[in-house]
Amino acid sequence: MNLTIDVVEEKDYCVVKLHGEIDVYTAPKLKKEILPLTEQKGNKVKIDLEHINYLDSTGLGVFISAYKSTKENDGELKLIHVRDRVLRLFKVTGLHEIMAVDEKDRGE
Amino acid sequence: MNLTIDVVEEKDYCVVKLHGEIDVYTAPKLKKEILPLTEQKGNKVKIDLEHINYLDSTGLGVFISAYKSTKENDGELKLIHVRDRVLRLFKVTGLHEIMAVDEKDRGE
Amino acid sequence: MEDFDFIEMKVPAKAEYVGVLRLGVSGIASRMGFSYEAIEDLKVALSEAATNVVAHAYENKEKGELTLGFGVYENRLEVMVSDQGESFNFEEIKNRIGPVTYSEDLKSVSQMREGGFGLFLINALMDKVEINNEYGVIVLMTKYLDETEVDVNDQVQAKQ
Amino acid sequence: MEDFDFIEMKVPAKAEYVGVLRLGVSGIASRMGFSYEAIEDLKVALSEAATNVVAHAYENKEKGELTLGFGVYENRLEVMVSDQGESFNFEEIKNRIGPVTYSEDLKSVSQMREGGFGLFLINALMDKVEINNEYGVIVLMTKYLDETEVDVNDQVQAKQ
Ligand SMILES: Nc1ncnc2c1ncn2[C@@H]1O[C@H](COP(=O)(O)OP(=O)(O)O)[C@@H](O)[C@H]1O
Ligand SMILES: Nc1ncnc2c1ncn2[C@@H]1O[C@H](COP(=O)(O)OP(=O)(O)O)[C@@H](O)[C@H]1O
Repeated sequence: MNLTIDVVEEKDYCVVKLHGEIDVYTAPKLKKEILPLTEQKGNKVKIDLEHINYLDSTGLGVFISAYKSTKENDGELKLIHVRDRVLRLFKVTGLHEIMAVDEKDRGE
Repeated sequence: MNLTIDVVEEKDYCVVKLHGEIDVYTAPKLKKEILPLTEQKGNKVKIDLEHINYLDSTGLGVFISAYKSTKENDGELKLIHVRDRVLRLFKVTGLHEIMAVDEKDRGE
Repeated sequence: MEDFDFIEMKVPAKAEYVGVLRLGVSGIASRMGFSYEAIEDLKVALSEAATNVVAHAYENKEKGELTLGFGVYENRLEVMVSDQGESFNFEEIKNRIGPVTYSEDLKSVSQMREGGFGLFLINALMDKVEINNEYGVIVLMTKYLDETEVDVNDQVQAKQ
Repeated sequence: MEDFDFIEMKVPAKAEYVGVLRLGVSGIASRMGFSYEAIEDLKVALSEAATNVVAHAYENKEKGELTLGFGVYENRLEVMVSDQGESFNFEEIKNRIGPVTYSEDLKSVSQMREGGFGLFLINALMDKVEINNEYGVIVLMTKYLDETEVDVNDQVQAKQ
């Protein structure tokens, strides 16, 4: 029921590794961690969802605001290692057409 | 919340491998599987609890009746690979003094 | 009358308990024999309805309660999420919920909405959804064990 | 007054729902920050009380209900399991519950009892236990987050 967030920051990109569940309880913490990263000019933010076993619209909302923020700051946002179930929610809501949602990218 | 029961029967002993939870819902099924084994004259019954992640007094009750039944039929009952948590319940209730409860035996 | 088991859970309308409700529905649904996929759908749909109670029902009150009812039938699970908080006008919110579209995004990224997916997801993931908001909000959703039993008409039905 | 959250679950008094209640308590207890060990204790204690409702409360009736209440406090979790079924005489059952002893076994294996561990385990695993059986049975048990807060006197208290 909890979420752990590990951020690896490099010079011009960073990887955010998430473990656990993203819901109304954990989403505020996630937003607080991710938004500052997206506000750095030109930053490339990769969010690794490999170990996310639950996500709902509160999580989608956080990723949308992160996406908007990167766009405004000439950065990039990419969701990587997205599992079937989670991917399904991006597809149903049409968000996979807008954001970079990558289920296969297992490299850098 | 469920229990799966696999029985390997040899000439004069058998191993019952359990997976899951033993509670008021699954105990009747367990009793029905184990008791006939204990009623075979001189049978050595080993019950492997390695993959039992939950057990309460309903499970203890099943093992006591299996123990009684082996005694009456000149057989033997042994509980093997018992985990810490499960072992604790045998200790608290004093049953580990009566029955063969083996936490370390990983061989035959 | 059709026989069924009724299960009720009441929790404070707080974010920290939504995960507990999710555990409840996954336990009941797995006991009933729902597939892994269907259980995930139920978890999301229930969480969306519960999140709305936490986020919207008691905006002007200090605290409130969330009541969850499960109807366990032979062939389906009914989940009822209700609150005694504020109601809403379904016609009014209708045009700010639903999936996003690429054209919407192209218009203006900064105006892209970040919410409005909850009721839409409930409707997409469950077989039948009814909303009653006469007094507080009640979301009643149904999922069938056998998916072939699903009604053709799976739109949100607003009862006002 | 001390502030706390109250959570309620009601299920039919059937064996198949005891596991669902266990999921509930493990969710609440892990949210509160209880250790893995303490959560396991809570699961067993709750299941023992619930198993008794399923097994004993409604023996002469076709069906009944089990009500579970959680009091979530800053420093402890209170769990209340109650039924509207038959009561029992605490003094009467006192000598057929408790741990087994080696001498008991030696006397006669065939007479060794197979039950009577439920209330004993509840008492052993929780920090404080109260039983009220005026009308139906109510088992109220408490577990503290910080084990140093535990009362010295941890015997079952029968209120009749
Ligand atoms: N339980 C509720 N109480 C009051 N208003 C609600 C409730 N559930 C939904 N609503 C209203 O319906 C709108 C749409 O809900 P939803 O589709 O879940 O999206 P979101 O919650 O992201 O806005 C909410 O913004 C809110 O105005
Ligand atoms: N909820 C209940 N309703 C009626 N009787 C009960 C209830 N809980 C316990 N009892 C009585 O107390 C006895 C002891 O219970 P317990 O220690 O759990 O052992 P067991 O259930 O194995 O007999 C039961 O046999 C029963 O007579």
